[in-house]
Amino acid sequence: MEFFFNLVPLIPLLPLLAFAVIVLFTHRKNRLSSNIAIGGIALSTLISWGVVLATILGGEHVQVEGWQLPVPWLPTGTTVFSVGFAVDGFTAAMLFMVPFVCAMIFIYSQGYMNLGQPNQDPRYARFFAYISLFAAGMLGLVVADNLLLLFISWELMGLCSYLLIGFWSFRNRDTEQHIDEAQVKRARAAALKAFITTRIGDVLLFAGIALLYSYTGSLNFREIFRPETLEHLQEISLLGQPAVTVIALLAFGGAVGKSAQFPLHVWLPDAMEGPTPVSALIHAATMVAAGVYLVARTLPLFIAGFEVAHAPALQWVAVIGAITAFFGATIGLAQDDIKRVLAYSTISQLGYMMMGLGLGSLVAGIFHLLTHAFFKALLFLGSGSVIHGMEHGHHKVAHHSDHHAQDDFNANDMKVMGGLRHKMPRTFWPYMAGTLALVGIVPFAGFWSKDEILAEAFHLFQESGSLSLPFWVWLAGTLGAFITALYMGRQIALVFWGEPRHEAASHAHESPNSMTVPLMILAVFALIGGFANAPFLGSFLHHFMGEVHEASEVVHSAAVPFSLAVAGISTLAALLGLLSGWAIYRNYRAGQVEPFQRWLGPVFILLRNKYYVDELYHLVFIQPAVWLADQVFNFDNRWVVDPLVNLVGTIGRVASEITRVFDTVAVDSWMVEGTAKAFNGLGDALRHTQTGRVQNYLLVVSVTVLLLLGLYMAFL
Amino acid sequence: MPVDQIVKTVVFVIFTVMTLGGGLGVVVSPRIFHSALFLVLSFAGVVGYYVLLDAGFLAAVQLLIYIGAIAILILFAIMLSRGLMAERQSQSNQQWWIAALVALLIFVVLAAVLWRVDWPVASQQALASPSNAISQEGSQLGRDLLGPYVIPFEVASVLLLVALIGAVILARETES
Amino acid sequence: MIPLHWWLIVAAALFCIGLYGVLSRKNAIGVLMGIELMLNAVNVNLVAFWRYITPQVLTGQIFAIFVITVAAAEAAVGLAIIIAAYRRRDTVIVDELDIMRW
Amino acid sequence: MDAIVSWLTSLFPHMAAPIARLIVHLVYAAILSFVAPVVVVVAFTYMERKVIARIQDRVGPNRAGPLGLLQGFADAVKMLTKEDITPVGADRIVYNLAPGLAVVGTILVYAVLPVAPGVIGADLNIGILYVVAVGGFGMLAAVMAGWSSNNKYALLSAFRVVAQLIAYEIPMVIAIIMVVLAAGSMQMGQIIDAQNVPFLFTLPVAFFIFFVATIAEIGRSPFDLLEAESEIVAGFHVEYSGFKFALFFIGEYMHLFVGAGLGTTLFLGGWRGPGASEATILGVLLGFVYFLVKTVFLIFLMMWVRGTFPRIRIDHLLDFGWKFLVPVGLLALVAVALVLKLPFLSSSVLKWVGMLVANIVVVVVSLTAVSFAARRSRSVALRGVAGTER
Repeated sequence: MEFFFNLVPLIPLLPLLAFAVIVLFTHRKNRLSSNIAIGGIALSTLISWGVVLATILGGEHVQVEGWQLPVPWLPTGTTVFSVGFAVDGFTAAMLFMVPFVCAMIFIYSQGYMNLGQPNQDPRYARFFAYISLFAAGMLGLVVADNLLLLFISWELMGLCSYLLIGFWSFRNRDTEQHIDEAQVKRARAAALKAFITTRIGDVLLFAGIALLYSYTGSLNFREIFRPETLEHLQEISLLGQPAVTVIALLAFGGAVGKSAQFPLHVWLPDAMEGPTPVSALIHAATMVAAGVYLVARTLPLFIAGFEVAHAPALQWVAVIGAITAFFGATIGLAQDDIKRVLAYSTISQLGYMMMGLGLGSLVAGIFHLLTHAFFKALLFLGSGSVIHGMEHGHHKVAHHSDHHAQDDFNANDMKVMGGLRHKMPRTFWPYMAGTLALVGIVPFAGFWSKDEILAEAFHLFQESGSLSLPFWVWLAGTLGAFITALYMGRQIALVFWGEPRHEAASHAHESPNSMTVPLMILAVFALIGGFANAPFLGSFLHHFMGEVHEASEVVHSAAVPFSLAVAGISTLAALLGLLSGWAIYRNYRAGQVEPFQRWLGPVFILLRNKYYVDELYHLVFIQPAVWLADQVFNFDNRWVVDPLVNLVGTIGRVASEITRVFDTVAVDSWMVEGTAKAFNGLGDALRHTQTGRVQNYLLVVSVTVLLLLGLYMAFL
Repeated sequence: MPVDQIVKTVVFVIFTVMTLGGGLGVVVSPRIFHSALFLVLSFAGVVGYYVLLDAGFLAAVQLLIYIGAIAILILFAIMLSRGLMAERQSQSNQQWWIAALVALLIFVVLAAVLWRVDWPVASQQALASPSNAISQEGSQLGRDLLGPYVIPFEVASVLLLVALIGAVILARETES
Repeated sequence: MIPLHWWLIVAAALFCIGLYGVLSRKNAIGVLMGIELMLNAVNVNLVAFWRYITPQVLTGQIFAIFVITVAAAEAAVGLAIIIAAYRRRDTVIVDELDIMRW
Repeated sequence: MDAIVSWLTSLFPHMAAPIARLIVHLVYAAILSFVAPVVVVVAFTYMERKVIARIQDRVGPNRAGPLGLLQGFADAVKMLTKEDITPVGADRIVYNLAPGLAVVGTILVYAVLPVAPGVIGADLNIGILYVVAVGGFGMLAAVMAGWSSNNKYALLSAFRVVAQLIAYEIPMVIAIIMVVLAAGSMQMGQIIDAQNVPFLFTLPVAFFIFFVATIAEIGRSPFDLLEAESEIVAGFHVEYSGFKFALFFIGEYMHLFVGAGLGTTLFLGGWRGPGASEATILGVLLGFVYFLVKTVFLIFLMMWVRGTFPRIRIDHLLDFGWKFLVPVGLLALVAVALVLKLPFLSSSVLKWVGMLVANIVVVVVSLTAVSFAARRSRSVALRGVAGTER
């Protein structure tokens, strides 16, 4: 079995190869391309499972110490950047899940992108190339033994997410007749949003990596996590904190971006503008898992130098996780779009994972990551199947009667669905399994993993007394669990129960096998996945991966005993939520005001508008940036007829913007106006310095250098 | 002062006259073609410097690249854009006197600073006896460039390629 | 040996001469020549430092080689730009190439 | 040379070794700069005229002296007594500098040319790089002459000089790099030492490229576009006469000699031959004779080429340089480098065979590619003709 370890580099390389082959050679042959992609990921899966098996059989030696293959890469003067591969229990656990879920999604994509159908996507082959690259990025991240390769893979995923979320914004206007302009625009905006938002985190992460490298001279996990190195990092003071804490927080910044934690979560719901398999890929197996993985992998940095309960970096993780978990769940209550609900549920569940890690428990966080990957992929693919069915129904309807063709039908809108459990049984049952798993009903996977996190929080809260941080975390988690159940109840009631509320729903029909079979397979995992770490089966994962950070001497992982009270409370909350959600919405009719809206009133509007976070960002970051850019443009543009007119216009626009958003945020209009005037005047004055003559500029530079040199001389 | 010291000093002075005189010629000569020839003179002076500094390989490279390629290229460009620069018209722009002042001041300040610093010069002994690095200069350079400095080396090669392509595209006649 | 200071001051002088050329020449090619002088001054510095401070390792020379490489690339591209500008606008006088003005 | 130095110091016991060395070198330099040019020019103009005449079924110079041997001196006298002209509007200083530079540039190369065992101006460890580097002066001289003459044809010629010399410098350098690779050194002495088998036989492609490029660098027919009478009158030295023209003339013939001498050193084993050694005077003289014979043979080859081939067009010339010699050279370079790194070619004999095989492969490959391209362009041309007929 040891033999499999030698194949580890192939795990990310095979999908990468598939990407290269498709892009370079076979992009004109659709079926071949998708088969290459699927073949690549399938082989990766086989190798990965071989590795997992080898790790299991290898016993503690492999699971804790790990297997390593360093590859020297870049000689830079005297040092060498090395990239390499490593496998330990933690990696193996990830390797069990990631390629397999990816493979399921790949197979499903073949059906979803309508292979061989008349409405097959025109960039079908390109799509498979991108998702292959995406998978390669995630797999590279998982098997990396150092932060460098991890960061490269990380950025690769960032690029792929951009390409895939914006997949439908690339349209060939010469060959395609029906271009949905609104969709193109939305996709483009979503792609940009995802890229830029995660970029904020990436920059932080990069800063963290650079800091770490400058202090330790190494990016290899094993070397960084040596007790001496960690101690050395604690001793260096940076911004009044131990350097290790600063680095950990910077790394967490990266994770916040990638894993869509509050406040950088805004990109994730929009990311569903991409094709549904992409959403599944992003939400389950790859992108968002990367952030959690990063935090888990660098957990010793978060703890080093402190007690687990009092490590500031770790507390940040826990707090952000708890906020995200609660916050995401509440928004999910008020969404109509089937995928949007799932997107917010992902955010919320990611919050749970961060919570688990923030409590210092590697296993709790990762266990939830693994189970969540299965059931969230299932749910997303299921929702894709539903949408696919709805679109099919819509086509049929539109085909029969022309006057329906032009209505603003939205196949994602849950309000137009209803009663689909009879039309699409093969989608319905797996979907139910996923729902139960997400909600956390015994014995589905989500129950065990969520319970583990909550038990961890509860345990700590009992140790450190009530009203301490773990208490609030636990409370947020439990409340979040209830709300999760509530919105999932609402969703399945709206989608699968009741009467069809649109003709499309009544004509919807089941999706092809390539879509439903992956659903069923994933459903099996959603059902049994939790036993991997179920307490009554001996908490297998704990032994398998719990001790990977043991060598750092700061992370100690002992399984928290199963607490019937915690499990009971959360199960009760889940059942209650699910049933009440289901009961309330079971008989919802088209056109009715939603029950929640009736009861919650303005709160519901707030939730529906996602706490206005997007608007806030728009106001605080984007608008000033755009406005500033406009101003700069005007300064620079001599063809502006009359700067004064422009000024008045700007003032007017800014003023009207202010009044429009006055309810949410008050902005001092005098400030804005004054700034505008100041900028404009300054610009008018400064523009004369732009002579267009390079030598003038250089002269200024030289004079400045001279002055600086003079200063240096004066104070030498 | 031993004989070879005097010789070296004299040679240094000669090369300095070449370098700085050539440089001055470049910047004040009223005819651009003469500027370019002065540039060659200045480069030749720098070649001499390198020989004095025991950097034979660099001297050859300086000769090859600067005189054999860059100066020739500049002459070529001058010939191509001939006729526009009316001969004998002033070659300096309006800000030349400020520029002269600034350059002079910068020189004064730089010279003052450089003079004050006590450079950590290697011991006389190390300087006098040609080290291994000097006698094996060529092969050692090769080894360093393909060893520790291989990345900058490769980057430089890519830079050259890009410059080559860029220059061809830029200077190409646009086909109309 | 000639004192290191001499080399440095000569290099500084060459640099300032080049700087003056860059700042004052009308002809773009003249500006380019000024830049070449400045780069040469830098190289003299590098080689002098190598010879006097670290004669055991060739870092100074290697840097000088890279500077020469960059200078060659810069000359090629610079001259290509000048030729292109000359074709388009019939001038190589820097002051007349000021379309980037306000 | 060291032998002479030690002989001198033994002769004058009070003379310090460095001064003796200085004297010897000065004498050698004087020979190179004053005697060699005259001898070279007189000898090779005579030879050239005879050879070309024979090729063209003529007798050649036969009036001045026995067999016309004094023809060269007669020419020299004629040239030196001509009126020295400086055209109106010429750039005087540059105009007068150029001829001198043309000669100096060539003489500089002589400094590293080993003409006999131990007889070399300076056996620099970067010798061959120095040769390539100094080559720029010749180009500079031609450009200066062309520009300063204030003559349209001269300027055109200067353009051609730059274009042609740059175009052929690159293949030449590539060929030289192959030699350096095979010899493992840039030092002339070591390059000669490495040629137990002359590189002509192990690196024929490199030799071919070097030979062609040298002809082009010197600007001899069929690559004499710099001074093509029918197109640009006489090129960059059209306005020169008398002594200054003589300098260009001398420069050209010295360039011819030095080019052939380099070819001898790099590819024919230099002064090596049976009996040649540094140890005895006789050995040194023998070496010098071998060197001369080989060099004259190469010069004869060049004259042969000149007498046989017509002048080619400027664009063909540049195409030939950039699109044929450079790619073939690069291909051969890579092949040779690979062969030299092959682990199983451990002995030097195996390496020679390997290099030869690599060269042959390169020849075959490039000829195939050329013939393929030629056939294709011909068929395209034919199709074009057919198209116009219809």
